[in-house]
Amino acid sequence: MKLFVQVDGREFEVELSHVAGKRVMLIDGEPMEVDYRAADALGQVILMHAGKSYGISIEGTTHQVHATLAGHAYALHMEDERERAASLAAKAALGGGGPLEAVMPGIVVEVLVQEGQQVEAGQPILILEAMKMQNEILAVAPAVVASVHVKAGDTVPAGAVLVVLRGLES
Amino acid sequence: MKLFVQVDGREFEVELSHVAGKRVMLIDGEPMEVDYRAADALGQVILMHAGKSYGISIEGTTHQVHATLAGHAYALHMEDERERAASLAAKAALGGGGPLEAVMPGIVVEVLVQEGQQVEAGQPILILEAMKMQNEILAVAPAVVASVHVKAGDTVPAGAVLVVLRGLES
Amino acid sequence: MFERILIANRGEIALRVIRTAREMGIECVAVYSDVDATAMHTRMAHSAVALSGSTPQETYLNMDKILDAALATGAQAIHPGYGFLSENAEFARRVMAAGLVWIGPPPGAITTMGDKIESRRAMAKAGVPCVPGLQDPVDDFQAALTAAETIGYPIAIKAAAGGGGKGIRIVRQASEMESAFRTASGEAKSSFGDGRVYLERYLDHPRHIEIQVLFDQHGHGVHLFERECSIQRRHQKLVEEAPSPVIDPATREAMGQVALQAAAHVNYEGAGTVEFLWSNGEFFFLEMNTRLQVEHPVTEMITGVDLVRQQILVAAGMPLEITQEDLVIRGHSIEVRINAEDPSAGYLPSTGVLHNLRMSGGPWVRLDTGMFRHMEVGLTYDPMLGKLIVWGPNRTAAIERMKRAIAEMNVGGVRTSMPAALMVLEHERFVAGDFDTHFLESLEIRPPEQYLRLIVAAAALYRHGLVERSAMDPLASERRGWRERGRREYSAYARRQLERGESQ
Amino acid sequence: MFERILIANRGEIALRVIRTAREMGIECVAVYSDVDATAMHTRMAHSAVALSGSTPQETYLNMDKILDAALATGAQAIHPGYGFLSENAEFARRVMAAGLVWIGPPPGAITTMGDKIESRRAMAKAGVPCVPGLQDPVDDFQAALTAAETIGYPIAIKAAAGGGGKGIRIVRQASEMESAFRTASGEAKSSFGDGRVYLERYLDHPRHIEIQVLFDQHGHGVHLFERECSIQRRHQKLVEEAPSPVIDPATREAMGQVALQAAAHVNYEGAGTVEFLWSNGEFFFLEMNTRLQVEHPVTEMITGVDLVRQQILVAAGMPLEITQEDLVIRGHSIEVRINAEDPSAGYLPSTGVLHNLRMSGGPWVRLDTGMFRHMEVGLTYDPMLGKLIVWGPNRTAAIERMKRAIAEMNVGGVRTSMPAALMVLEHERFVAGDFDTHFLESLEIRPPEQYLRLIVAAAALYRHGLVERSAMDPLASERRGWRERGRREYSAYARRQLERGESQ
Repeated sequence: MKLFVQVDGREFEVELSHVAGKRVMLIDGEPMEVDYRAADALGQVILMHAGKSYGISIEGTTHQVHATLAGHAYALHMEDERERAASLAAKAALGGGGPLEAVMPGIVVEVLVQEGQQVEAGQPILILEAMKMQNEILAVAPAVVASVHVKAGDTVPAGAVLVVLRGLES
Repeated sequence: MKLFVQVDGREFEVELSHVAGKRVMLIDGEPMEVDYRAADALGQVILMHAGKSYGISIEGTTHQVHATLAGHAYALHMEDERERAASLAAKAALGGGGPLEAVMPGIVVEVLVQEGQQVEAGQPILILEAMKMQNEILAVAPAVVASVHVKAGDTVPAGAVLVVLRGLES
Repeated sequence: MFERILIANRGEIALRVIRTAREMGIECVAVYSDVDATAMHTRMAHSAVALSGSTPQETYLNMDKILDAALATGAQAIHPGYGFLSENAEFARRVMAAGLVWIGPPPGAITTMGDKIESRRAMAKAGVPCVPGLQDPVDDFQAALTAAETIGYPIAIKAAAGGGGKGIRIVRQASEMESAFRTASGEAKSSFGDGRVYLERYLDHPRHIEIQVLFDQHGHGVHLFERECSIQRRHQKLVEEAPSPVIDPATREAMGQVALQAAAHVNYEGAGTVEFLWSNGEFFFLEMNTRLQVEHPVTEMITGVDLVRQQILVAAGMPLEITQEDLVIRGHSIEVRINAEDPSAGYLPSTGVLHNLRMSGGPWVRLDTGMFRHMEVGLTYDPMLGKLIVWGPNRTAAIERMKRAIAEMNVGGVRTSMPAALMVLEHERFVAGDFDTHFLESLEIRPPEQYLRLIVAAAALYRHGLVERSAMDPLASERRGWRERGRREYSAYARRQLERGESQ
Repeated sequence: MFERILIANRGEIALRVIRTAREMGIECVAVYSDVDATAMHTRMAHSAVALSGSTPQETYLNMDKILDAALATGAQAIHPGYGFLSENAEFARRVMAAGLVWIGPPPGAITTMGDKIESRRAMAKAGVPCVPGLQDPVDDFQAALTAAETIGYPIAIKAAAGGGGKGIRIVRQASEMESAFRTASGEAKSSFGDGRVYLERYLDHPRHIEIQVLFDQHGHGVHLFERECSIQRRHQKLVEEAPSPVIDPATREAMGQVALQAAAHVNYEGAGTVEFLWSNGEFFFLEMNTRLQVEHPVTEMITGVDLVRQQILVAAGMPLEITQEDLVIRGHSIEVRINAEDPSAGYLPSTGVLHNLRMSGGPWVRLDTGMFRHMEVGLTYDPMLGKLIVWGPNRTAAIERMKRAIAEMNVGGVRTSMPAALMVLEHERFVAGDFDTHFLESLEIRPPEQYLRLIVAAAALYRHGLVERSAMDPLASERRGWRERGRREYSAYARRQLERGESQ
């Protein structure tokens, strides 16, 4: 099964198979020979490729992986064909709107919109204070505010739904 | 149930019980109030007692524990009443002899005794090379060599039975 | 000398103070909030007192609880570290009133220097060069607009009670004034409980250069040369070094003398830092930090002087044993801050549990951190997890050593600022010493493309391993997969918005 | 300068060399045995070549495989580290014959200095003071007995081809000669493939003091002062420091000059160490180690000179940039070796998996180690897992700092030598500088009694936690319990025997 790997704005197609007991990896159709070995169960890995050795640190889940090589950090997203189909379907259903979640824990300083209000792309929706910085959260596209789930002074955890927008494009 | 804890040549009797939901510990009959908290699942512990705080590292099993406090190392052996009874019975059965095991992996350089031979306390039984040092393994008490399980040149893992002695004291 | 001191702080700086105090044979009392019950500073102190609660207000900012802890444990002095109560003159006064020694400058010096407006007034009087600007707070944005005409754009709006870059906004034209004034004042109010702001000229291509000073209680003072702190973002420093590549011996001597003059003017005692803006060979007084700085280790590395030890000796009334003539710069030192933030996504704060730590080591590498495996990184406190510090015989060697040290380090479980620091160190402008305080903000932090295929291969094989391991519980894996993907969608969404918000 | 070098070693020293090479922009080729496939040096190099096999003979001592690896990867030079092939003149010759650069002294110097008998002869000729003794190997114990009459007891029997204390036996009276001769010769044969031994006078209250030298290929040489290495057991050093508390500037200068003279006599190149026995103000040439020493960091810390960098520069043909006048001792440095052994049980070797690591850090603490969590510590290689090094402005400060650094360190999974080092550092005789090479052996390593009840409480609660966790699988826990107890019985048994064996 194909695996789609996104990293730094690019996408790679990976095919991993076993031919005669040997692992074969294709990246974008080209063979990639690597020797991969875990140094511990915690994400310390050594990878050998084309005569070079790389000490890599890697953590994450089957879909979100974070890797560090010689101080450089890579955030990767992975999904296989079946998962990709499902995620495309889900995206289409949202139609440019969807729930607006807190990307980090914080305190709601001010909510600048009301239910039913129409908002422009770039319009501030609310102000969230996190890490002692005040950040304006903006609409990315024209939308209607379907529901508001927080009020000023609320402490919200990461992932909390703040506001639900209904896209005008759908 | 009582716990016997041996450390640095001394033995302590520990009683751990719960009174009204609170843990009560007695060491040699005297109350010992401690606050014990694990910093991780790997053996980093903080212990508070009598207004002092101690960062302790601790590893091991239910019977053998190694603890480090401020650079000092403590090797502890623990057994409860039931286990102690069993171990005393086992010791009595051996009667001063018993199997002689390799305490560390090494190479047998020379075996100095034969089956059936009588040995004195302090007599060399064999020479084991480990860590590039040659060490003579001696008999601790008068005994008869019941069986010899290795020969010169053998590589032995830790715990391997080298020779079995039959005590003359029994 | 003290037998026992209390450290009214947490994290790497609490551990830093404990380390020196231990070496001096002084017992340490730590205080800790609920989340810090198993923190390194709690474990490494001789005693630890719980400050029940989790917010800064309930714990490390709570004067009553801290004073009670000191009195209950028989501590004779309090070291405040940096941040929290370290520049709080009221706390310093209360410490002294309780019969304890305050390991810091006299409250009067804190008050004068802590108020940016008052400090500029005092410094102007002392003959110290200051940046053109108003010395009084402005009441509203209309007043600010009027004042700006006199000072000239660009203008910096700063919190009168602020510090560390918080509450600062830059205004490049009149039309930006209203919104900037509002947010600056709002942040000042929420951060410091004091919404007053003032204006000053914003210098172009400025460098942030600061002088470390040390005064005893007997009027003797020395300076320990400069630190170059221009690599910063939103006025939060990321990479610091000593000495500065642009300061020649004559300028160093001049800045040192001005710093001593500034400190002497307020009867300073202990360790302090006089910050300057340097622009085209001129330098202007910016502010004085009346405490130990985060970046103090680079000064320690080039002078061999343990600044915390000196703070404690001075507080105990000992005369300084160091003379200005004793102090010589040896080699070069660089510090990189390890912040829990994602520099490739607008330095978004990052939280998580540290479960894949790999620490740097080896020759002339120093790691000051309270990190440990299983540590939870939240948002309650400062995102700084630690500092990597290196020494080298010269700047080039120090840069190469820091690159090596960063390559060895991994803080798995959160994103960190280290990739940004690495890009700085690899940049030809940094290597040439040609940068200003805007340099870091101009960098787009992206990993090198040449390793992308390799990393993709590693990630695919990592996933493969996870899938094989979870083969016994395929449903759990599936569920987690979906949840993670869902979270990513919305993270990306909100991140884009946040970035837009910031570019305003 | 080289573009790529191969490091023919493992563990902390391979990593040490990689670190400096990386900082110099040189690519590193690591070689690794089967058990080292995921070792730090394998991970931190730019390329890594498998030396299939696990014994030293199959791997790090295998000249063919190492030369093949260097040629296959395009390495231009080979750094041997210490131990393994570092003092093997044949290997040095083969490296050069293969058209590669040997990062070490000329083979002739290795040969002369590597043979203790030949080296003493050469040094006597060069006018260097030597310990009274025979210069020729003795054939059997009878010949040894006769020779001993002339030299006078106590006598040291040493391996002609030896180093690092291996194969050395002390004979205090004639009756001990036979058994000592046999074991010394046997160990020499098995360790070095050469059973020849020689005799020399054993000095009472001797101190082991060594001088670091550095020579380029153009005849210029400097010494980098002394290291005090008297804290040793069975001639294995445990705590080293620089400078020595007993060496005054005049003696230092004299020893430095003799060391330079010794090295110049054999046309030395690169970094080397001239070891002396010091006794009541006199010093005698002991041997020269024609390689980097384990304890080189203490010299680096007090001089600021990176010795590995100098080795590489010299090997590349560069003239030394350092002059004797440039070199000044700044402060004091101490190193503690972290060996996998149990000092409270006769320094019995200890094996296991490192699963509870806590690393020291903070100001002026350096940790040179290849340790990582999940690392397996076996018996195949040297028991040294790493080294803790500290710097301080003076000896007292350095001692206090090292005590603090040891308190922070934990290597869970094996026993280590650190408690012994801590007892040394806390001992009034060490603090006073009053010790000799027998000091460590005279110490009984026991933990302080005052914490026994506390530790007992911790262990009981730890057991309580384990029992609660394994409540789901009581049988497994029970089985393990019994097995562990059984093992302990026999460990204690064999240990007693081993201790008796050693006291002979």
